[in-house]
Amino acid sequence: MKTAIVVFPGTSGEHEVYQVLTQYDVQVEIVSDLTTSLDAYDGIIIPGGFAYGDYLRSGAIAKLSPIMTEIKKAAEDGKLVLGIGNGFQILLECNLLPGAMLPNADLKFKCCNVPVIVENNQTAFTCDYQEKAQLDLPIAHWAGNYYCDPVTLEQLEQQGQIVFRYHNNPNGSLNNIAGIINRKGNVLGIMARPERACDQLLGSVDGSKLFSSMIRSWRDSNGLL
Amino acid sequence: MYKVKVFVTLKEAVLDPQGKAAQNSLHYANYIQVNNMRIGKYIEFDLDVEERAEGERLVDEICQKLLVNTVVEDYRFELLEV
Amino acid sequence: MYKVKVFVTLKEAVLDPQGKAAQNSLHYANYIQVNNMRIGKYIEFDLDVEERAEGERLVDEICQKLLVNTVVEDYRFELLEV
Amino acid sequence: MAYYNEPTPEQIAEEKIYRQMAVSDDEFALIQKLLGRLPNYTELGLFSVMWSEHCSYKNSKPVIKKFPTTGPQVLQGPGEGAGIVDIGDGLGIAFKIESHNHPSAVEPYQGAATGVGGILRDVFSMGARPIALLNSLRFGELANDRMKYLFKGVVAGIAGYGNRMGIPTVGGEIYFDSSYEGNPLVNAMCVGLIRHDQIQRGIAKGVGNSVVYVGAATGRDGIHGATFASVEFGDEAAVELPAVQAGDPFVEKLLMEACLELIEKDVLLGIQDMGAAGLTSSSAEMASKAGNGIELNLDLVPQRDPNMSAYEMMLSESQERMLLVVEKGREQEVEAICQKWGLTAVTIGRVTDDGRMRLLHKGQVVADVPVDYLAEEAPVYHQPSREPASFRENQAKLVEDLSINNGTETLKQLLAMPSIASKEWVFQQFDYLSGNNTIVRPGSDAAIIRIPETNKAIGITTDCNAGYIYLDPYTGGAIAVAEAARNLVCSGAKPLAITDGLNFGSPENPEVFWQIEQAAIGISEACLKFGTPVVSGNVSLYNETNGNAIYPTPIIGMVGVIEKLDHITTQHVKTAGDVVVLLGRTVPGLGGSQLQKLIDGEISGKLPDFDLAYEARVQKLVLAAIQQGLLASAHDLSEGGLAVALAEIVMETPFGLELNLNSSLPTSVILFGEAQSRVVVSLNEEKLAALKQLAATYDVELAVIGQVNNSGNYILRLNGEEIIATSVVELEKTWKGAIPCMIND
Ligand SMILES: Nc1ncnc2c1ncn2[C@@H]1O[C@H](COP(=O)(O)OP(=O)(O)O)[C@@H](O)[C@H]1O
Ligand SMILES: [Mg+2]
Repeated sequence: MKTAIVVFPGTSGEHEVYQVLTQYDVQVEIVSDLTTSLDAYDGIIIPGGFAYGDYLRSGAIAKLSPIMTEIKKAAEDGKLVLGIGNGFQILLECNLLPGAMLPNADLKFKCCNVPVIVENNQTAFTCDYQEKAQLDLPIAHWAGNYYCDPVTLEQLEQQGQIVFRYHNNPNGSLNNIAGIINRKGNVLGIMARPERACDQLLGSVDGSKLFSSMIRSWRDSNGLL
Repeated sequence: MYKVKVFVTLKEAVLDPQGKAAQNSLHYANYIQVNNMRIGKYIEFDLDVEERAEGERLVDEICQKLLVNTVVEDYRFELLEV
Repeated sequence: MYKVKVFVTLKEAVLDPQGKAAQNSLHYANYIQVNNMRIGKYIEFDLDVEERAEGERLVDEICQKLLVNTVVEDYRFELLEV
Repeated sequence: MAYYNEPTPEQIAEEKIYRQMAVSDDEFALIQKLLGRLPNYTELGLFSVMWSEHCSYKNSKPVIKKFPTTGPQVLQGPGEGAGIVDIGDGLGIAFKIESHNHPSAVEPYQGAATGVGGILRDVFSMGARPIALLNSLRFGELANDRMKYLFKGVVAGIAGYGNRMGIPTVGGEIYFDSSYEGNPLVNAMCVGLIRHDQIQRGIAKGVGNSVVYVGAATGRDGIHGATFASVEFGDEAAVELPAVQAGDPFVEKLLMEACLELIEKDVLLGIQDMGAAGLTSSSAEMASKAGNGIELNLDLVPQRDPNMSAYEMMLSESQERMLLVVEKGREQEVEAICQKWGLTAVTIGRVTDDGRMRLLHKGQVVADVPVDYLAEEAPVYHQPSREPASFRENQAKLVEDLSINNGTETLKQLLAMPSIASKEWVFQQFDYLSGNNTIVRPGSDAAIIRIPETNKAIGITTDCNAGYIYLDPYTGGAIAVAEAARNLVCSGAKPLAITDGLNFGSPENPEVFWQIEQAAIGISEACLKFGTPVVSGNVSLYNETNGNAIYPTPIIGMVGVIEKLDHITTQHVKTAGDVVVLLGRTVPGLGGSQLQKLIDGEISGKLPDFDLAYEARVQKLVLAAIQQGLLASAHDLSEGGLAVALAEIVMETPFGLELNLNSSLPTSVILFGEAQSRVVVSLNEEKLAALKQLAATYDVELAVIGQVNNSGNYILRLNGEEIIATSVVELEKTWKGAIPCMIND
């Protein structure tokens, strides 16, 4: 599997994801948003940070970047696309996922570990987790307060698109949503930071299975061992 | 040339934590005459086009494309010829 | 009762990183007609007073005390009787 | 063309206009003598900022000259953007602390944010990649709306800038005391990682080479910030404030990446950030250090505001700008790299051989002065100093006992004092995990950051108990260094060096100057004792409002190295059944303690005796015990004494403590006295004998005081009598809830 970590000006989380992925037997490259084609990659990760300073709204300016066409194309082609933190915000802004992020209910940036429940372990990103597993994952964001209209919310609930839920809501997010997936099941956004929970030295390894799931799913679907 | 003013407000159905917090602290300081406070954005810029109609089309496009997230926000704008 | 609209803008000499970044990206996306973009706040609320003069005094006070950071921001407001 | 008409040289002299720029009559006469003529307005502007305390250290030089600054680990001492220490493997740690007190008092968000921006540039301009930020804050009591506003604004500003940069803010300290009511302190520290071969210097090498400006455009912001930081803060000043600078962390991030790439590709001869006194100090200092001159064409300077005058451009403190010296012919390489990062780089001048700073604007020479006059010839003042009468009075008074009715209640009250209470409300707003190397997060004694691709880590802390320094600046200064070192040692790190942020009142007040001198001596002696030289620092004087000075506050930022990751230790107890041991001796006296502040409302009296030699032995013992794998946890005793330290090691764990103490000292002293040189550790009982033996070797007292259990309760008996009995959860609630409650959040 060849993975692109897409970096916008202002992104800072690329090395965190890179460091984690290099521990697996996959190819991984950090690519700038000026890159004109993502055809060579099997999976796309948009990491955390503050693309374009998160000015105007989190993820807003990034959606005008030319690479978004390529990311959309990759999603349409059924490639796995993962947005973490700011990456999730960008996926919402460019409509690859439904809904929007509002500022945290207490209007403050929040960095801490929170319990997160795996609501759906039947996805390409969560198949290595047990159903309803409770994970200890860090969050670090000031706009993780997920919002969508009632109809969309109902659909998300009905179709198992809510993949991760907070155990104790840290930011005001609707229905405790911490991560959602698109209907096709190949685009996931998660507000928590699984890449920061892949090393016991740093406190938790509960995030690793997200990456191992992703890699295994790709291998399975490509008939590889 | 037009001076453009864009008013971006949160949709009514969307909770506005910022407005609520500001209003709460006003009530706390005894300004209880204040209610239904909502905080949005006020964006100003110069637009270098000749025709008003063309300007309005352009501003609307820019709002949709970037300035406004229509999932949660409404907008309104004014063009002032200069 | 009045509907109050407050427009908060950054003072001219104060850098507006948001406006600059948004404008740059619009230029990049070929909306080069846009210039001098500044992003401020637009605040709406209901004010429960009888007299316009009293209302204006109150809004001014609220702006100074809470809504506006007068070190870096300017403001303007309108009262609409309802 | 400026906003206004600039006065002529004659008008400046006759109407004493220089005084508005904080240039004294004598200084003006000296400038005139040096130049052999009257300076014009622009030239006077250059002198006023370069001769300000902030840039010239004219009042503090005689004091800071005495700091020990050398050691085998020192790769770069004071005098550059940041100091650098060696951590082996060809790697160094660059670090420095900087104050942004005055701007933060005017506009807390932007003041604090740009403080973070400035210290980051100091570090990455050395060629180091910033890996951690810390901050040391002082506010008045959280009693009124203004103070709450300042507190919230400063914290949000630090978060807003540091988080966007992707640099973790991993530690710091915050104290609240009425002496900071009109003059809060905001000091920011940055720590960077550098390869030895990448160290850069701010120097304008090579006549004929190009001077390149990179980063944000210059606007009319913060003109006279450096002088402004060097005058007392009175109500009058509050009216005429210049526009505050606003930061743009997004541009700073791009600037950082661009500069680090320029350094990696080895295209720079010199680099310096445009911080205080902007273009003036960066260009004058770089030229002066090289023994060269510099010529700038101001028409080429990127400008944000229309019609800026030479004076305004030279004094602007617009943020996110950097000045580079580039070998002639390589300008385009620099431009290309900057462009890749979305930044403009413009060649605005060249290095000359005549030792002068020559400024051209609109076809005219608008300033022409020797750079050394600006950078080297500032007068140095040896201010008179006088021991305040209150010092003798305090020294003569040993506070032997304070009455405590209910130990549990007193403990809770102490835990709820904002200076002791949990700072979670603050540090949760910081992305302390950014970079994925934060091994020990905020909330333990020191932050620990992993050094990638090694088995090493560094420990970082900031410390300063200003109340102690107020009562006894010499001892308090030494204690500040000792406490920083103790925090590192408790975390398993060997202390390497310090950066100091000297925040004081007006040096023209002899009693304040005495505080500065005494504190500096105390700091120096402690630095020598612990082998931790001063490698960088910052001086902020005139921290007064209407004649009331702040507590003398020399903040110590210290960095240490952890040779093996196994040595990392935190303050929290780990296992039920472990024994709890107190290392060090408890000496009498409650002067300066938080208990005294709680009961009397203020502090007074003599500090408990402090012995540097003993302190050093305690620290050696703790580090040796950690390195031999004896300890499960270690925590130093500081504010609130033993009872508070014991609460701190068990809160946020599922455990409980049962403690039995015996002593003939008063209960208040045993429980809440703040005698230095003490550490509480927990360990497996089987290792106790080895620890005892080690303690004997270092000649340090050891007392087994209790045991960790699963009860979730904190029970403490003194001479058989139960003094404290409470659930840990309840303590935790009090401790964590205090600050949010005070600011109604
Ligand atoms: N302003 C701050 N920013 C980040 N962390 C902070 C801040 N203030 C305090 N902390 C963290 O809270 C913990 C307790 O701080 P403090 O009581 O000053 O510790 P100590 O007494 O051991 O020096 C430390 O880990 C410290 O880094
Ligand atoms: Mg400590």
